[in-house]
Amino acid sequence: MSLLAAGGGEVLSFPILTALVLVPLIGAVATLLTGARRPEVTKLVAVFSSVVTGGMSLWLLASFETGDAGFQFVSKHEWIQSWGIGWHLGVDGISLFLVVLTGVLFPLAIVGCDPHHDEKPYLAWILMLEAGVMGSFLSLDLVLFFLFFEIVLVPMYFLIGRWGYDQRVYAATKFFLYTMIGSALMLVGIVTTALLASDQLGRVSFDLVEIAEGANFAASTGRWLFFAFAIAFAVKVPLFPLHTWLPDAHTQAPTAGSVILAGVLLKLGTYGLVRFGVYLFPEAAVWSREIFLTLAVIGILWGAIAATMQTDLKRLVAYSSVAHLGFIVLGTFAFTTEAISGGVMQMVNHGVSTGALFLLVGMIYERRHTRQIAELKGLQKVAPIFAAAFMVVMLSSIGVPGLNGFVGEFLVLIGSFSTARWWVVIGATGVILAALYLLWAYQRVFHGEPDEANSSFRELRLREGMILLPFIGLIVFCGVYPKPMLDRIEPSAKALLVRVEERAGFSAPDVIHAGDDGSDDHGSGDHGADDSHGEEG
Amino acid sequence: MELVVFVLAAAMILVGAIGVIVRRNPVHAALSLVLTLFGVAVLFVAQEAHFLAAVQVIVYAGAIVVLFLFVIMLLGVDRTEDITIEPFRIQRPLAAIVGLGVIGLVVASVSASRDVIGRGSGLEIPAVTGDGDSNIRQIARNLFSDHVFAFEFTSVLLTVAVVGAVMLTRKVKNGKGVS
Amino acid sequence: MNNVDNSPIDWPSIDWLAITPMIVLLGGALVLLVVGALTPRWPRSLYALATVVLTIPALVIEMVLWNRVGHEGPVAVIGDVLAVDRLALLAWIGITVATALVALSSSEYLRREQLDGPESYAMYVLAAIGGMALASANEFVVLFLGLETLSIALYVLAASHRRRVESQESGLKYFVLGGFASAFLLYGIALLYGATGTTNLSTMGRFLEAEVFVNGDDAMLLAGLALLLVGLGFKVAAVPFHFWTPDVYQGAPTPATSFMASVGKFAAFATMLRVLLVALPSRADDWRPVIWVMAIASVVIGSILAVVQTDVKRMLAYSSIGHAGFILIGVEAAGHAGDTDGLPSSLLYLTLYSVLVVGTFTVVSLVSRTGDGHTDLAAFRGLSKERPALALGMTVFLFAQAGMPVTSGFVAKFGVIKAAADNRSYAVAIVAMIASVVAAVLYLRIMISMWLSDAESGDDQREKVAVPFTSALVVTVSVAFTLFAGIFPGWLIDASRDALVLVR
Amino acid sequence: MLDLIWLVPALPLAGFLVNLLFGRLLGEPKSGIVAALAVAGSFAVTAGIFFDLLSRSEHDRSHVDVLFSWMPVGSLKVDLAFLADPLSITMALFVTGIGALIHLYAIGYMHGDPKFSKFFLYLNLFVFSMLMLVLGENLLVTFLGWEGVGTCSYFLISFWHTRESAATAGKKAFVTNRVGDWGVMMAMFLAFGAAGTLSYSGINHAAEEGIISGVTATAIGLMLFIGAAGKSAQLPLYIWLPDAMEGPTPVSALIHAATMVTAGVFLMTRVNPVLEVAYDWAPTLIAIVGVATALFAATIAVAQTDIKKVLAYSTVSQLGFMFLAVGSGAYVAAIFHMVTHAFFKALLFLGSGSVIHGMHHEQDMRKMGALRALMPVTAITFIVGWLAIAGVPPFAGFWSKDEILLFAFAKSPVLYVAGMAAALLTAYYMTRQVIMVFFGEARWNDHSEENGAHGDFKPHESPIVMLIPLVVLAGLSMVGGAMQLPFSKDLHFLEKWLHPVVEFGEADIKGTWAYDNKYVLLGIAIVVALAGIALSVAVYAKKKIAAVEPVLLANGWHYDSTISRFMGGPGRKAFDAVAWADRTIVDGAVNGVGRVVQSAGGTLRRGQTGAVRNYAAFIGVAVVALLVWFFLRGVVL
Amino acid sequence: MSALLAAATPTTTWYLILAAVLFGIGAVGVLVRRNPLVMFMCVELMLNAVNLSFVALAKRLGDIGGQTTVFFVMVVAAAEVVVGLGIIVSIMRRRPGATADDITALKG
Repeated sequence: MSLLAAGGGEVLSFPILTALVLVPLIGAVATLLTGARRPEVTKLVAVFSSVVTGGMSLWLLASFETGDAGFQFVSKHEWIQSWGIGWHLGVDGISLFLVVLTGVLFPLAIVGCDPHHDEKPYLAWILMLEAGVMGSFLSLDLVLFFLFFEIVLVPMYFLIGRWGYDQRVYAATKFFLYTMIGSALMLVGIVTTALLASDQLGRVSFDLVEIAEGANFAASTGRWLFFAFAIAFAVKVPLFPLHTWLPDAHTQAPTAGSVILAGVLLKLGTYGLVRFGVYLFPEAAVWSREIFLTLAVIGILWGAIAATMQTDLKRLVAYSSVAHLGFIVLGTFAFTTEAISGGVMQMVNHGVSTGALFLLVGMIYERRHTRQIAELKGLQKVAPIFAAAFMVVMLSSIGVPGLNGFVGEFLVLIGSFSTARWWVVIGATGVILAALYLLWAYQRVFHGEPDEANSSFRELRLREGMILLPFIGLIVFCGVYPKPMLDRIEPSAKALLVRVEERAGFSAPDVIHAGDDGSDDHGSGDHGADDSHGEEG
Repeated sequence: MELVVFVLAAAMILVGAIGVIVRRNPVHAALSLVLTLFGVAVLFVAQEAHFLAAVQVIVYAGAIVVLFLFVIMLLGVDRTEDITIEPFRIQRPLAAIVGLGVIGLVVASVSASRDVIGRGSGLEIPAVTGDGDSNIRQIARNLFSDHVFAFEFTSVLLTVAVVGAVMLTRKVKNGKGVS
Repeated sequence: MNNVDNSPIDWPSIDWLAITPMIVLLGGALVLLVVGALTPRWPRSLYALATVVLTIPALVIEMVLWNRVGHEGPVAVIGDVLAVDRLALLAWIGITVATALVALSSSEYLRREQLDGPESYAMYVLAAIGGMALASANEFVVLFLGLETLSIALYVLAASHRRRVESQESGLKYFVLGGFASAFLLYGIALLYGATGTTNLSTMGRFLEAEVFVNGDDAMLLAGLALLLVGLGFKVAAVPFHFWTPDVYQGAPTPATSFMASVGKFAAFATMLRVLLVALPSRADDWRPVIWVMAIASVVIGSILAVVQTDVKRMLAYSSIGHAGFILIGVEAAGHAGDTDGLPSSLLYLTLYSVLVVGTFTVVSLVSRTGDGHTDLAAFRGLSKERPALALGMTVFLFAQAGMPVTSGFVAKFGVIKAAADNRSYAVAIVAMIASVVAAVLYLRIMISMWLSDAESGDDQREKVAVPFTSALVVTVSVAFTLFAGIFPGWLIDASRDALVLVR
Repeated sequence: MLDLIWLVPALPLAGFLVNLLFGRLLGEPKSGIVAALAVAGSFAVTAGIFFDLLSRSEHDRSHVDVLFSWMPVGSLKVDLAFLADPLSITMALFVTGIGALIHLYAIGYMHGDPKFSKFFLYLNLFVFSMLMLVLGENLLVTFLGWEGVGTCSYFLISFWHTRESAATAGKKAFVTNRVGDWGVMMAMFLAFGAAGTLSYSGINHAAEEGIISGVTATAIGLMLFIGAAGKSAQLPLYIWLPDAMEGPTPVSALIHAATMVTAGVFLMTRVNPVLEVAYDWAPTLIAIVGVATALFAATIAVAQTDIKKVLAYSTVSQLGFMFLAVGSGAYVAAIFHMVTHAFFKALLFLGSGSVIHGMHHEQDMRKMGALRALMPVTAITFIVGWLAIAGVPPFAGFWSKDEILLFAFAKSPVLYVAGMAAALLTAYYMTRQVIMVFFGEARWNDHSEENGAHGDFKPHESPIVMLIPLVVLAGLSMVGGAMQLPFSKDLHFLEKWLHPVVEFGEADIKGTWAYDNKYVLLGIAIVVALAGIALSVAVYAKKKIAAVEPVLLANGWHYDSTISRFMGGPGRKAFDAVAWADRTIVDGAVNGVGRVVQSAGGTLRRGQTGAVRNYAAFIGVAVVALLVWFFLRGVVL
Repeated sequence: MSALLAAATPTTTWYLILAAVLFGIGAVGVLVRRNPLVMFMCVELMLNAVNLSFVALAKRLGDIGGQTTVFFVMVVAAAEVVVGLGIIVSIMRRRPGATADDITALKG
């Protein structure tokens, strides 16, 4: 199956996925090589390479074959042959939109945020970050993934540490070490996985697809391996109680850093859980689902409550991320097509809306040089358009229907309800809290009569508006018409689920279909599962 | 006879060794060392290592200890050391553990294995005769057959020693020290 | 029976090609000494250049030998005392390259510190010869001689900055403890000799393979093994024999430190592997747990102690203990029956680490400025502003030491972890990885100093960091290798895997 | 005509977009006119659809218009689709109709406001959302509108956002509504789990077929009721509605009286088959909550002094009546009362708005009085509204309230008595309001200074744009009862019209004592209404009896303040505790690990004394340890 | 008596035990003495103990290799002494009378 996909990919003469990784990397080098005399050239080079990457990702989106659950545009080459490590890239419905999000978010972050000093290395780091994130989302080789997953830390470390705010070094170090400790375990997990799989594969291979197709781990082994992976991802997500690096990192990071961190970096964790946790170890994932569901729900509530009490606007948004990511984990471990698709969708939605939120908070900081909620007041009166933009993004974050945040959240919840009822019952109260903390913050910042310091708050400028426009466009579009996205996500999510059902014997309670289509119901029967397995890449 | 020799030599060795570690004056320690070295030489003879016995006396007692004494005198560090005082409280207990431990365990190991010593000898060299030449010859043969590389390699070692001595003791040029 | 007196001495056949690298180096060292003594002073970098030139033929011949081993298989030469196999040759190549790099990097150091020219270079070369003998010794006598040659040279190098008391202190400490440990090692050899009747590694290995010990007969053998491990553990700076390392690394002149960390470690580990795998594989069940404990203790204690330091050289010393622990994990893995990952992974680690560490210490030596005293974290403050390229190079080294992907450090760690996992030593692997995260703190601290710290008053009055060509070359080469080997490690992995076939 | 149903929400949406893009450009009053025209157009289309449906046979009065597939994932197939049936069109009619009138009114009311166009932007968005709510073919589209109206309500309550109280009230409304939304979401999940679909037809069909079990149906019903309680301001979630009066009065009229707050009743009616399948105690509970709310809010209204607060509590009370109807299975009566209530409550709010407008934004009734002469049109229309709500025949409120009480009696006399008590109080406090505002002596002169009016303060009648809606609504309030008269089966127009929607859930009360004696009940109702009015006149006009306005009631039984105190006290403390735990325990553990490593390093480094002899000793000890190990391996093991 | 003496002929084990004791004393010496020169002498004691073991074992094994090894050990000892004394001389020149305990600038 993967071979078929690979064959399909080879028809394309242009290795688009490899280019997606390499173009930003080349851009980073090119940025560094530009002369110091012409800062605008430096910026131009950076913007150009990120825009090219973004364009390629959109082209990828356009030529993605809807309905195909397998990996597309596969690029597979030998790399470190002696260890069975290969350069294996591919994209499916689960990773597609994250790739596109990455491609779109970076140019916006580059154009939309100003580092204030040392622009050249700043841009180079951001582009390197883009290459790393792209690589992480595209890798289909465990080591290759690890490589990108880990290397992402370096640019982020420097972005926070050099261009961040007063506590930046502490935050950057915490971020780096915390994530690294997770990945340390994952590396052991990766190696062990490949070695144990080699007994069944006949050779050591770190190829994700090969291992997933060819190896079946004993239950106890699989669980250990799963946890080795899951802890790394849980830190990255971040799942309660491993989340405390996030507020610090977010708060101290420069605006672009926060945008990217929230927008795509956190998704590495949730994406990893889906792609490497559930896909490789379905049995273990099912076995441990209650732990993850519980932690996810605790995270939803905990993050929301903690967010309510924050005095720093950026910290508040950071905690809201903890809550939102909880929904994604909830969906992932509910193991229904709706929930997983919703989770994937929510990854993108959260990236868009929280990214935009950080952008806006960054703009507030640019103007007022404070993020303290207490020092802001009445901004809506002096900057109504700014407030309106903030409002739209905030409503998306709250999960108001018609905006993108709702679609993912709703699909997660409704999908999870059949398999994780009580978690959903409790987790759904998070939507109440989301309204509480965001509206309260909005009230304190935007409502009221502006005091002297805030009355000179500058209205949204054209350039800023142009940056925000795509975000708001996406927020509205994905909320009103999410079908194109769902159509592409669903087959892959379903294939993953079939795999879970087949390997772990897990099946969601059958939904009773009153009248309308019951044909989609693949049930728990082995035959149906086998058939649909054929679509899987 | 052998017993007497052994006991006497052992006594020399141990007395000398203990002398080295308890004599407060380094000169005395060095002289105690000579005693030990001679005792070892005697035992070498008892074990029919005549050549080594000679080398032991010449190199160790004759050269090394002299060098020691020379340095002591050169540096004028022949002050006595108050070994009744130990600045580190745990040092002596640790030393006792180390000394007794090493001695006890090695002795125990050696005793436990006493019957199998020699079992591994693949070579049936005839018992060393009383002929003094023979030992030297055997060593020479051994030296220039099996150990010819090692023998030649000692040149490197000695070069290192020489160059090292030169590097270490040459006068400091350009005066000022930096610390 | 007539005495054997008159029969001609049974000279062993001499495989001249096999010892040509040593001869070339020795000859070169002597020429350097003589020329240095007899001719007027050369421009100083010429000595370094000469040393590098000297290593080239040695390197070429080592390559030729590498090929020969590929065709003809590994052999023990000159009366079976010198093993010519790929383990030895890889070590030789590593040692030779590291020597060339250290020589290059010390050029600037010696000029700045106004220390002598030719002797130091000769000393590096002689020590390298000792290291080479050590790495390929198939005979305990040669092993001991090689070890002592290397060690004595290192004592001298450590103490060679005559105007720094720290240097002398480190020399003295190294010397006293080194002598102490050598005595244990030698005693171990003696006991092994007693238990097996031979000092030849291959013979010993064969003997032990065939021999069956009953109820405590092997006590002497094991006592010898214990004492041997003390000596080897000391040399590789593994916990609990590591105490000298931080003091010596910190006090010694920085190029000497980098020499110790690269050549010293490489040779010592090569010999450790050889002794354990050629002479004592049949006792693997006995020594493996010890190596296991040493490995874990080294990674943990090395990392933990590293993070509380403020002196960069000292940090790196502790981190080198941690790295030794990682290599020991490979050694431990190699002790499992039928293992094919342990030895290659250790060797790979050593190869990558020795280049890495030379690069790191070269930067440190540049930053330490005149007097070699500025090695605390503060000395690195603002390096990114003053010398961005140098800071970038150091960053690469530090990330590599932390094991970040795309650098050789990741490949090294990956290999070792893989070896451990292959033998189901998951606990070791996990502990080691977590310790490496702890160790990352120290690399981060250095990076914080370089990149993220604000300048403090007085910083602008400091001496500027000079980057002469030779040092820049070393850093560039090391960075290039670190990155290249990090991205395309295949050839090195294959090479280290070839080393599996040892002379037995 | 039915195919044009998409136009109904599309027109307000277009109005919204026009105002969004060009609102400031259009300025006052053009943007208001655009908005009003959009809604009026929508009303026209709705009316067309109404007549179209009316012309069809009873079981053909349902039309689904699918715009596009909204969220198709797995077995979840949700379309963005509209359902045109008697219920939705009834709702749409008065939403657009009253909406258009209120838009018109607002053009006058919002005159001079700097954010004039923005107000209409929100208002249009609200109408759009409300139409999505009522026209939704499935629960999710309804939920889209449901949340949309909540959001718009938030915008509009905090329209004057520089006022802290307005901002707080808006937030409070949103969050409280969200509590209810949780229930709606749960109901959706349950329904999807049980019926595999979210479409009303699917769910209702499943309920009718018995696919949804009793327990599930109960759960769905109660969860929806939680949502309805939130949106329709029932106990215990009513607290936001009185505060919502911070918004401009047209908003109060449109959202917080006529349309949005009735969404809960609408939703319950929509899924009446589910409630029918549910355990019996579920509707009973709804009825009890409804009547309790009606009574509870009525008692509070008795002691309010703010002209809009009275109306707000009265709204809560009237909504309670509607839920009483729902709980009693009187869906037609619920809708009937909803419609009549929309007429007279919108009228009352607009009237009060007119008073406030005329009083220069004074809302305290104690500072009014004798306004009937100065504001004749307002006074007359207000009085019509008063009579309607007080239950005086033949005004609209009388008929609808009576129908509810009839069904309540059929269910349980207790409910009837409680409802009657609430009706009595309604008549009482509404009379009180009318007297305080329009009769008695003028008290506004005493307070002219503090009203910020300069110099000569004189209440004035409102402009014509504001009066037209008043007159229209007054007319409707008078004759609205005609759509469902109790006298003959033939006069049950509404019932017949709604029959296909409610036929499964509607209670059958034929044969009960109440049904047989409905004229007796009618009489009682008239007596009670008149008694309430008479009592109030005696107290406030004739001053024969001292007014009883206990502080307890004025403060709303301290319910709201207790909740506020709880949220600000223990609630906030609990939240703080979590934030504290996050900082010190969760994050503290992380930093603690760092500190442990540091201190371990600090301890260990003390071993590195620098004294070479120590080092040798440590190495020696290690040697001994090694020897022991190997000795044990050799000899013992 | 002579029979008794003959029975008590020192065996290789005696030598090995003696060597072990000597080695132990040397080790203890390194630990307890503060004068670097004396410490160094103690190392020499340890080396002599090893030499003694080698010679005794060589005799027992009938292998001359043990004796040859001792020869090399002596060479090493000589070289070590040269360098060691060199280091001590250079350090003592700077800091006359310093003991091993005084030289603790590097620590921690």
